[in-house]
Amino acid sequence: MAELTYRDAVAAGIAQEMERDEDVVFLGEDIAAAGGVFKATVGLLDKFGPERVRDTPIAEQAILGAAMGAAMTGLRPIAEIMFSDFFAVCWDIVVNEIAKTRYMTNGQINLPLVIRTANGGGLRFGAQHSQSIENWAMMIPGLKVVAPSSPADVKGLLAAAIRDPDPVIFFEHKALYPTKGEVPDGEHVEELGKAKILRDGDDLTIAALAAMVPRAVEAAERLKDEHGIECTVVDIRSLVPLDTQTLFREVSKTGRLFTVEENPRLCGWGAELSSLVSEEIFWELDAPIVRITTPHIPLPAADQLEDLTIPSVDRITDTILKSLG
Amino acid sequence: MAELTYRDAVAAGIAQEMERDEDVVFLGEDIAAAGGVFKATVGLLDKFGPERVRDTPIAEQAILGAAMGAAMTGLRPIAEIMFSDFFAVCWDIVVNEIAKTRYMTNGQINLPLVIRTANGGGLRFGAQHSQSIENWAMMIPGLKVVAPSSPADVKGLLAAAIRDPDPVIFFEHKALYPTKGEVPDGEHVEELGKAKILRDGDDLTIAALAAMVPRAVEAAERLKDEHGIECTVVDIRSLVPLDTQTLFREVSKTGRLFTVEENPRLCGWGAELSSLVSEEIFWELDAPIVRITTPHIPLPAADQLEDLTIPSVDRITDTILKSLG
Amino acid sequence: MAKKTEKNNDDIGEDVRLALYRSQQEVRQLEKRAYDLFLQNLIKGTSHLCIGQEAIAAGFATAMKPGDWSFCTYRGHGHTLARGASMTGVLGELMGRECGLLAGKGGSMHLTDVEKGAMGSYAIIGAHLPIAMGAAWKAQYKKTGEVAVCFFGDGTTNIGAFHEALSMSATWKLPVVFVCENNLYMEYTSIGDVTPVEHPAADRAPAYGLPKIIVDGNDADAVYRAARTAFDLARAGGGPSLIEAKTYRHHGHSRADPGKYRPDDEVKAWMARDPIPFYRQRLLDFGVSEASITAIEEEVAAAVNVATEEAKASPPPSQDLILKDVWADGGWAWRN
Amino acid sequence: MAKKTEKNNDDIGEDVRLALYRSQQEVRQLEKRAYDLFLQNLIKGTSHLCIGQEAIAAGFATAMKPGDWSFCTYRGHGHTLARGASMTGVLGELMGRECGLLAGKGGSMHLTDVEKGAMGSYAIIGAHLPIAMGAAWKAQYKKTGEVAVCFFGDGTTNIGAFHEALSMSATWKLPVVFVCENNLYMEYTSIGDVTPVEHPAADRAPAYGLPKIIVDGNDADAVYRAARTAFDLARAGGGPSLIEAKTYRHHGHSRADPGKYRPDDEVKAWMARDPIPFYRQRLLDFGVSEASITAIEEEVAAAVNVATEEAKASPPPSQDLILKDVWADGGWAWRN
Ligand SMILES: Cc1ncc(C[n+]2csc(CCOP(=O)(O)OP(=O)(O)O)c2C)c(N)n1
Ligand SMILES: Cc1ncc(C[n+]2csc(CCOP(=O)(O)OP(=O)(O)O)c2C)c(N)n1
Ligand SMILES: [Mg+2]
Ligand SMILES: [Mg+2]
Repeated sequence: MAELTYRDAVAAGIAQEMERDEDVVFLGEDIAAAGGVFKATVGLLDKFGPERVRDTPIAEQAILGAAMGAAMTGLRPIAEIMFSDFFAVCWDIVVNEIAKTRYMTNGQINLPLVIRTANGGGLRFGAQHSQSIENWAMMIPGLKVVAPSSPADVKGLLAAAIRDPDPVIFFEHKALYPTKGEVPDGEHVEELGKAKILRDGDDLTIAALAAMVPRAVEAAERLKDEHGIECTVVDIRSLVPLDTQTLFREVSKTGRLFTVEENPRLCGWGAELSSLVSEEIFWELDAPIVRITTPHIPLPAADQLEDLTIPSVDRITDTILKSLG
Repeated sequence: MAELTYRDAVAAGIAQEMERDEDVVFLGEDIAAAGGVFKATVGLLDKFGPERVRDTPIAEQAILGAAMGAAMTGLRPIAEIMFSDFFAVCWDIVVNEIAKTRYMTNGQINLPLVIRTANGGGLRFGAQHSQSIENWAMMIPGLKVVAPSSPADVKGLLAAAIRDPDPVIFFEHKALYPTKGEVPDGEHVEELGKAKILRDGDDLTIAALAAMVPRAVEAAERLKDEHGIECTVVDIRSLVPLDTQTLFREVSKTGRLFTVEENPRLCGWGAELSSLVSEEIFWELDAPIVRITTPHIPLPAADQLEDLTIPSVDRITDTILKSLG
Repeated sequence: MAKKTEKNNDDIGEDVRLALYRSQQEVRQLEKRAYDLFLQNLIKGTSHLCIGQEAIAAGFATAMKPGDWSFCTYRGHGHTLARGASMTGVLGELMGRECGLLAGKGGSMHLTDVEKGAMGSYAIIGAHLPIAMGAAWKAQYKKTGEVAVCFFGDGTTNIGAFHEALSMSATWKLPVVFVCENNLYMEYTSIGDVTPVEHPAADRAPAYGLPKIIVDGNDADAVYRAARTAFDLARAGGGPSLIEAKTYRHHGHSRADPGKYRPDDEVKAWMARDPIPFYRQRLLDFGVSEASITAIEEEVAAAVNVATEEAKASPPPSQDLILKDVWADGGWAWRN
Repeated sequence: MAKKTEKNNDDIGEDVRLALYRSQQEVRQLEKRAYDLFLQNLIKGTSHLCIGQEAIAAGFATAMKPGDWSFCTYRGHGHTLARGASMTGVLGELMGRECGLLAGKGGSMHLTDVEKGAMGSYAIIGAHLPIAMGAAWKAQYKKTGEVAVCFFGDGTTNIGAFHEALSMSATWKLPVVFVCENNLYMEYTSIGDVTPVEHPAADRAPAYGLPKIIVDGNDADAVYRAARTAFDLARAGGGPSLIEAKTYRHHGHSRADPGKYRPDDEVKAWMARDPIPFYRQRLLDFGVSEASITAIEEEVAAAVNVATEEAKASPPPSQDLILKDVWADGGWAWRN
């Protein structure tokens, strides 16, 4: 095991797969010579050369169109959309083309591609560079949606995404880039669609994703230490495919579900989880399902304001305590 | 009262407001000389002239950018996006610019504008011209979201949207354009954010929107006639603002909620309604909340396949019966 | 078959000319049949015929090699057919039958036949330009010599994706040929009313460092020559071309449109320039016998009849297709 | 104040020249202060300085009338300031204080001061070009004579929104002036490496029926003259202009970037063409006294110091702002 940053785990995952398969190519803005604006792809140009690691103009539709066209003719491209907010300028290629083409063509076209992007808030970048948009992707049939919370998962899930025969939207959380963690040595590949139980407790279940995972864990520790409340924490990791088995098992065990999401409230993935639970395991519930989200507002920029907006350890803890009454 | 088609109610609503206020202008593809590809805007060019009713190139970012720039400098533009699927090519202007600018500028900028669009399936147009995307809009803070089910609501809610000081996404359902209904004579303006109870029954509550409303009503009639089951049917009409008071009241009354939505399953607005109910009026529920949705797939084109995919009267009825056991 | 005259033994040659004529006939006759079928309400949804624009489909497809890729729009029946897709598959798809190219899942606007290199029909304006570019990127990276061809209309030149694809393709010198079929109209709006330059594609070419190329889109020979030149350039590593082919659609934009917004004399002038009688006359001028021409026409007519019957006889798609092929494993599961 | 020499009494004139110099000084000194403040960690988030590009902001703003509108990017401190926004408001926003132009809700990338005609700073590449066009549409419809000016970088010329806005503005002959500040780089990538033409904006102008216009973006007089010409054309109903101003940023793209990807001699050559000493020398050449120049510089320095103190003294924004101004009623309610 080596300790890696979340940032370095990105380059490690890509390198592992590019070494293995020469059909894996990588394109995006400032990703090659500069190593990415978040420095998550440093070294790849040197290792794999400019034919496989290509800087593009600022033209996100061209970037994703290129990835799609290359995927359907035999490559396995990785495209970077620098900030997830910029999905809005190439949303058509994602939702109308990449997501639907296999289905519309009755399976004639394969689209093994990955779109990586820096998602989420916390860096005081303001409303157009801080959004959590994993719910945008989840709502579109035909997309797989992954959002790791640790360096090991970054590497292992990114490798899995690259090997997956379907399009995967891979959300890296920009506030997690500097965080560190143990990553298995040698080839490391995880399985898509498996949630991970990070803590086991009988009183309630918290489901979280990406940067909300460490906050949920910290809140759980605080609840235990200060109030003797035992929480199960589930890192959802993959929204599509969704590990409903694990979710249902863990909610059934505790009878209570809290979701912690960075999405603004309306139609966030927490709503989907909530609706699944109250449709399929309603009778296992002992209490209302509570969603902890960013309020339904754009994100403010100033540090104090942003900190109040995105779910914090304090807010998670307080909401749970209030709900337990 | 005159009988109008849903289609003609669009032109009537726009004309009413353009007559009243010369700052109301209207732009889009083929909307002027041709009267719109759905013939919903026939006669407006003749009545108001080419300076107020303008045909544009195929350039949706330009169309919505123009609407936004005009709104922030004093006009009240109406823009048409021909099919709601095309929101994907101008999504940035909608979500990153129009939705966020008032907030980001601390209230300096007003954006009184309406984006009308033909939403939904049923015309065998295939996966790129049939989507229901009202959930795309609902999930974005800063957008109001309206979807009428009757000609009277088309006229009254469109007028209200045009007068509203905030950006409104106005979803017309393309399968409803030929339907007819009574529309009040003279000036007709509804209020945004009020759901409408179309049937009153004590056994269960169905919440529906747009083309799902007449289907829900028909299913309710069938359930009564054939099974003696009394349903309340709520036409949600406006997703943002959302009339949770009416929703909660009607669900509390019956203890059971069924949502009928044309969105593909994941993160549809039904999930949001479900999560609201199971968070805020959990103890009023007598049974699981059941969502009836399009399955989480792109829409197929062939008539028999499309009919199986979008929730039908049969499917609504059967799902409810099965759930009642 | 005519004896090859000297005149018909030029840079194109008689075999290719007969192929060009056959291809145009196939497209024309199939589209006419589609028109009849939707009048009979056997075709649901929408349909965008390319009647009047056949010379472009024929000219390019005839110049392409197996392995080359076509990307087209909702107005793509002709391009798909010209690459060799089966008539039954095309009509079956329009009619929503099991025998359709996509088993009814795509419909008229999304014809695709990957085996023949028909890489899809795209119904969002502009989207397929960057996608075609991506295929060309694969050819460049793998050094396979394949070329991607992307067909689109005049109205498409004003949307953002056009610009992004042209710009990046030119920068990367990708083997992709962009073909603007300028039929003078978007849906119901004249392109001249909404575009600041006369030639919506050609006048933009210099913005990407490319030469202005305009061809007579109603003359299959002219189209074929332009295609050949562009393909040679692409295969030699010379990068993309942007070709504007002037043409006209005889029908309205789609089945819903009678096309009344077009001035009578404009329609008349273009009908007089119908590419098919024009090319028929060229064959005659070049010494091809009336009999061999008629034989082609009759063979095509027979094939269209067979396809029509096959498509009519085909059942609707089986219901379980609905939940198939969202994913490469053949399924649609979004959960375990 | 210098006695007006004949030389300084040309089409620009001394008063305007002094205004141009003052404006450049204000931008330069404020940006330098912003740099100091983020080194002190008093500015969080990101910041994109326009040091080196001040002549463009000054030249355009000075040529604009009250009522005209500026639209700029995240690199917009200079343009906002040049239209008359308060220094305290700008620094306060960068520092996330209550006195900020947006009370901290927007941040460095979104400076806006509607009262002064600074209609917003947009951080998604390309988005504000169609928006500026929309303002121009209002001016055309209401016949008010206002002009919209839209500033953006070289990298922005390759994105779709650029094309859509230019094309529709030219077709509708809207009073909007598009100004490409070509500083040779996107973030860390040279524009030449990703663009198929030499002049990323000017070489595209003919694609919209517009003339190629290139100006020296480091000479405020040249910028001012180009602005005046474009505004006159716009107000006369002659439609949009696209102006490419050649310039260079002295710092990296943003606070995170030391700018190491740029060749030393390129940096050196451009530093030697710093617009501010260059313009100072022009003032001297034109007979303005050293003393009056120094007076301007000192006045600006004093104003920047005052603004810094005011911004530092300002409290963080009040927490209830978070839930304000999603809607025109001042609130954020999405439900009853
Ligand atoms: C992004 C987008 N906007 C609008 C449309 C609706 N639409 C379909 S075809 C068409 C006209 C296209 O004109 P052109 O590119 O000239 O092609 P033609 O139909 O003449 O072949 C329009 C506006 C669309 N499909 N996609
Ligand atoms: C759609 C989009 N893509 C990418 C970015 C990230 N980005 C921010 S600034 C920038 C470079 C812009 O270069 P240029 O237009 O030359 O402006 P400059 O920064 O040089 O002023 C990029 C790629 C963005 N903000 N929006
Ligand atoms: Mg056309
Ligand atoms: Mg630049």
